[in-house]
Amino acid sequence: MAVLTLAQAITDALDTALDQDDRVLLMGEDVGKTGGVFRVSNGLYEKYGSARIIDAPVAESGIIGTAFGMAVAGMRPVAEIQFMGFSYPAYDQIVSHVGRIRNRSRHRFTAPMVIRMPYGGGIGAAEHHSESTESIYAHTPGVKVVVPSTPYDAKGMLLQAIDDPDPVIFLEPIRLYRSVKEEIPDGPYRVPLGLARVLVPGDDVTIITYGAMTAEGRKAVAILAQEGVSAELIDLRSIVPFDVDTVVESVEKTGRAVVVHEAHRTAGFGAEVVAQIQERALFSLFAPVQRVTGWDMIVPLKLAEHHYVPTADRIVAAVGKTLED
Amino acid sequence: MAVLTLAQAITDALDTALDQDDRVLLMGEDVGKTGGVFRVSNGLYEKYGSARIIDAPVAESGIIGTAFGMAVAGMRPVAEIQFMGFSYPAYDQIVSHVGRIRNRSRHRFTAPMVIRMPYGGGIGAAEHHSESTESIYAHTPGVKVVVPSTPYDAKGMLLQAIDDPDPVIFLEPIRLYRSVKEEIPDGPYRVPLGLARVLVPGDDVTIITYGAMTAEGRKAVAILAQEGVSAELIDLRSIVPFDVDTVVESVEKTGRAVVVHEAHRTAGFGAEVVAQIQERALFSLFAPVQRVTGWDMIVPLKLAEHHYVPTADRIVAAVGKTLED
Amino acid sequence: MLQILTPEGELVGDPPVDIPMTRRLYRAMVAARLYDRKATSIQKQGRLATYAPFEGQEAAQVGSAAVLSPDDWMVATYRDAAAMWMQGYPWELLLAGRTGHERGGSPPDHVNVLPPSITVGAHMLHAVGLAWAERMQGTDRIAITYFGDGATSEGDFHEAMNFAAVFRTGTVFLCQNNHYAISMGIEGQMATETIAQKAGAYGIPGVRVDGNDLFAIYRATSDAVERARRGNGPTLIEAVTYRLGPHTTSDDPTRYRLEEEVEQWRPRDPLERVRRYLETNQAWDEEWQKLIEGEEGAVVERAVQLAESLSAPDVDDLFDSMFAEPTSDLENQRRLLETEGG
Amino acid sequence: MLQILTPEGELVGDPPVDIPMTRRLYRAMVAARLYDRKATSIQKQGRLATYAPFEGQEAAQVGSAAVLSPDDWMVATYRDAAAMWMQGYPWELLLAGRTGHERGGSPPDHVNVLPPSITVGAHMLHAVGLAWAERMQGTDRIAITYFGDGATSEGDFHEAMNFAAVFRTGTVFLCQNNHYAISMGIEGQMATETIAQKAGAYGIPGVRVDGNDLFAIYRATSDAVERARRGNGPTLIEAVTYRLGPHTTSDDPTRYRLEEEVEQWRPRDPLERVRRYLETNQAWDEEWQKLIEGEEGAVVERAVQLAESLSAPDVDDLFDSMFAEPTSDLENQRRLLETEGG
Ligand SMILES: Cc1ncc(C[n+]2csc(CCOP(=O)(O)OP(=O)(O)O)c2C)c(N)n1
Ligand SMILES: Cc1ncc(C[n+]2csc(CCOP(=O)(O)OP(=O)(O)O)c2C)c(N)n1
Ligand SMILES: [Mg+2]
Ligand SMILES: [Mg+2]
Repeated sequence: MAVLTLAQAITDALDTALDQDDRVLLMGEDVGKTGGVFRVSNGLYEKYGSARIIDAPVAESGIIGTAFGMAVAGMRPVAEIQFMGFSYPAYDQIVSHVGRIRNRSRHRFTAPMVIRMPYGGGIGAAEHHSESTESIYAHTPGVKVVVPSTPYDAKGMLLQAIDDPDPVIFLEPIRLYRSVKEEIPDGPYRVPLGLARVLVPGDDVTIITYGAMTAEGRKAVAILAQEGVSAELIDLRSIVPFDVDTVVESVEKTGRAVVVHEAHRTAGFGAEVVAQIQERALFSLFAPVQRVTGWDMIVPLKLAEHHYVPTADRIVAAVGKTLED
Repeated sequence: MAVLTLAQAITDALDTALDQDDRVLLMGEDVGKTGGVFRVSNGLYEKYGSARIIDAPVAESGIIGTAFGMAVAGMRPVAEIQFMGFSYPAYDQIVSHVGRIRNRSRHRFTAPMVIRMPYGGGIGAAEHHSESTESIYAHTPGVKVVVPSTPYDAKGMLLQAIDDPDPVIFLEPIRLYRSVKEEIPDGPYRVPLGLARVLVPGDDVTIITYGAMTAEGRKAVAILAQEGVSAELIDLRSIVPFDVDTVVESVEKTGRAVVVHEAHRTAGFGAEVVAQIQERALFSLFAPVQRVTGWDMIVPLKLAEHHYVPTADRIVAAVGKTLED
Repeated sequence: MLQILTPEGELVGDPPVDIPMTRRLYRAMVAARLYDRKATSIQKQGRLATYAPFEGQEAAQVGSAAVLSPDDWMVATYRDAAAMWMQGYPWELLLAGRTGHERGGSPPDHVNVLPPSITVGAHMLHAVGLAWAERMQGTDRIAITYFGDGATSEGDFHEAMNFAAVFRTGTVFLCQNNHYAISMGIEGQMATETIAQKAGAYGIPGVRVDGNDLFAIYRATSDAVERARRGNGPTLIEAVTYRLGPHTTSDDPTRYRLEEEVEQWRPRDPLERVRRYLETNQAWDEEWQKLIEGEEGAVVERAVQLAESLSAPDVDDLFDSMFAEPTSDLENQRRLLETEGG
Repeated sequence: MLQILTPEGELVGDPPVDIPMTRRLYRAMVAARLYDRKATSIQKQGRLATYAPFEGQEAAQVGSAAVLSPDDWMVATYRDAAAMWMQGYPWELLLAGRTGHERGGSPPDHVNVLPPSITVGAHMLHAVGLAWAERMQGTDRIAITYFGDGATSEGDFHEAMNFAAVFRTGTVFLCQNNHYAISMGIEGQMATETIAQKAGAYGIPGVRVDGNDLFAIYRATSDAVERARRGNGPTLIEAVTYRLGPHTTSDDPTRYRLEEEVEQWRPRDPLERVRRYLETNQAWDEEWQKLIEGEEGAVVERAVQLAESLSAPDVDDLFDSMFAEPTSDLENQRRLLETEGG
């Protein structure tokens, strides 16, 4: 057991997978010699060499398209896209090929691959470096989309994703890379994909979120507790598949819900969560489900970003609204 | 006044705009000599020549990226993507540049351009030719996304879109290209973007849809009428901006709603419609809002497509569910 | 431009194969033409969705595919049925894709041919990854990818060529320059004289061959495959050919090209020159022609029957084909479809 | 490789500009270096977000931008502050982008320079469209685009070159080959000897110049701009140079390159050789150096003050900047933000 940050837990998972399975390889821009722009692949190039830790040309479609070919031919590639905002040149490969091959070949060919992408804002980064567009991938048939929020989950979910017989988009919350630490078992273990987790149990309202926003969720829960409101906090961990049962069970208990994400509001994944809650538990609701989200705008740069990325205060205010009714 | 199909109404709009405004041009694969794969630009090459009706190389990113540059430099390009399923290679240009330039330059540079895309299924087309992924564009800040369902709207909305100072994604329902006809005024007229329209008024339930699905919606309304159910049918016409007021007004009246689209279900635009209905009108609802959608799967080929694309019967069944409560 | 057999059937270089093999390849071209014409004709009867004929391109496809080992990878397009069939993809599955049946994308287990790519350009990268993975796994399998002149304009062509060059993958890029991308003539597609010269932008060999010359295409592909198999990296081959028919059965080529142009290409037919060559070598006569047409025609007929007898995929097939195990989302949707009675 | 002024400051060709002009360009390079060092140093104090230094690339940027007309278009990257400044983009706005202020993307009205592109590759297409539109509108404005060696791997580079070639747009492609794309050395980026040779894949001229030679870069760009302005189409220029600093202030170049390599490039400094040349021609002395450093340094200081004195964008600025008129969606969201007290 070692105390690891979320970034280190991912390094550990990669190391474990590379060590266990010859078919695993890592490919991406700057993942090799320099260990990745976030140092997530630190040390792996030295340990596994340039044939398995592949520094790729600056070409995202090339990275995903060739990784796809490798996966079809029996490898287990882990492709890194340097930032989610640079995944769009590869979008066609993901939608038109990665997510389709099993279906269009009726299981004859498959693409067991992982696409890792650091995502999200809150650190005052440059343009295009704060994207959180997971809902477009959630709307892409044939790929799973998961988002760990703890070091333990990060390692276990990444190992599970690498083992998954289908493509998995693995989103890494930049803001949590180094801000959370915990003890992590050595060696391999798996965290199943597709199951949400109740991070904090509560009775009065359900706060549903994932990724970096779990940190704001925790803060909100603490503030609410001081105000005498008992909030239940759910970390979805996976948006495809979406664990509607865990969410509905909670909302049936609390009768109130707030969904939080930093993605743009319109057609963000929060809308799906709300739609499914009301489909299953409309008559348990005492108040409209609230969404606390980023806005339909380009993520502002450093000086104004705080107007965009949801905060604990905004979550608390939204909870307040659900308590009015 | 002439009786035109939806496809012809678009031709007429293009002709009108090209004639009125020298800055307008049309660019895309096969739009010129052969008049487009759906013959939507029929005759324009002969009339306006190769400098304004531009047959482009097979490169969607190239088409959108150069059209973007043209728009910034003062032209009013209309870029055609041959099928929505081929828009993904241009996705990065749309998300990272077309939708961003006004914001990132604080109005100093703008991209007044239209991106036309035939979309949708129901005609047993080949793979990738039946896509309906409008929600990914709805989740893209800085672009409007509109979908006409009648020849009159098609012409008026396209002329409005070409005039719009911001980029507009203009979706053309393939299935309606030739199946609907109506009298259209000669010369220019405008239909404002962002306003939904009540196609059929009714009292018992609201059916909300857009594009090709309005045809199934109309059929469903007719079947329901025979069963003594008075359904109101709303054509959104625009998903960005989304005319929530018209929708909520109707749902407050009927207390029941069904949202219909052929897009995949998860994170489809229907989820946004449901989320906003419950945000504004939760206590008017007698039953959960139902979604009738395509599934989270690759659109099946001809022989099985009918299991995927929503039908009037599925809409009627969903209305039935809302009436149970 | 490499040419070995002239349109008149005369040798102007060393034939890469002997007479018996030439007869086999000729027979394959005859089969391909029969298939192509059959598919076109049943499409006209409404039995297929749009079909993309390849008449005129038989030599480019048959001659190149002929040099592959049975387990080499192939990644080709909607117009490459002959090449795919050469590599083991059955006619009936190629047809099933066009009747609108998903089974069409699923070749037999030993056939390493991906379903035909409908998107233009993207699939070339897959052939880079496939060849790369084979090297990683220590096999000597190579990957060949077929694409058109239009596809060279897509960014993915560039990325595929560059990755293949940088990582020296065993990939053969076989471009059938049939002079058109739907209505767009090659002169509007690019400003270069040739496609082969684009190889220079990647530091790999590029060769231009008479794509209607079975021998030239065989020779060039066999050199490229050899190079790839030895670990010496990729090659770009430009097979200069011509699509005699429409882009697809929905296309009207008179809108963008003159009949005279088509007529110029007819005498360069890829089958006829081999037939003449064989005849000169006493290896062809009318009787044999009838025999192979009969036999291959029967195979095609059977394929049509097989394709048309497949029963449509049912709902479970649809839901079960997205992932190894359907996700909870899909299971929920399947239940919904049942209750909606869709 | 075109060279006119050697690292020792000796002429080996015809200088494209006279001594007074050389002094002006030298002064511009001095200003650029002062800016670059200032930005780097205030970044270390936490006053800027990450910064991408261009030390070593001053000649490539100043020498090329110097040949443009004031209303020509420029589309460049995060590392091209010197080129953008030459074309009228004020230092303070270039800095404002790095303090995290959106005003940084908004140059004065008469300046036809797009905000610096952070995405690698995509912006080259914009320069094709810009030049094309100018021709449609009957002006003789051209567009120049700056990009790096890494950017040549993106599909959009290919599509931009091809469109420019096919439509003969007045676009100058100026590649600063600084040998690295973050940690990736050029030999891992491509398998070609040069970047200039890639022009051959598009049928356009490609030239390779010593990118640290102000005169060579001036000459090559002025030829290309001339050609573009006359309607004779695009040119690809490879300016061979070297990034002496890190990729950005967050980068640690010792992880991927040897200090010896950097040391080899220091004597090829683009400023020093011009200084020597001027000195030889009695057009440089210490006093003048101090004068221009003082004056240009003061301009940079003022720019820092200006950039830092901008007050942060407020909520209305954010909501009002997405469309000409905010949509109903945005108006609803603005109201929501107010009630949430965000
Ligand atoms: C990404 C993409 N864009 C556009 C299309 C539409 N389309 C189908 S075939 C074709 C032309 C391709 O021409 P070429 O590569 O020369 O192949 P050919 O059809 O001549 O064999 C186009 C544009 C497509 N299928 N995919
Ligand atoms: C589409 C895209 N992919 C990846 C990145 C991350 N990134 C930023 S700079 C860079 C390297 C670019 O190298 P080069 O083109 O040589 O320019 P240089 O930085 O050397 O000036 C990369 C990969 C990006 N900004 N955009
Ligand atoms: Mg072609
Ligand atoms: Mg570089």
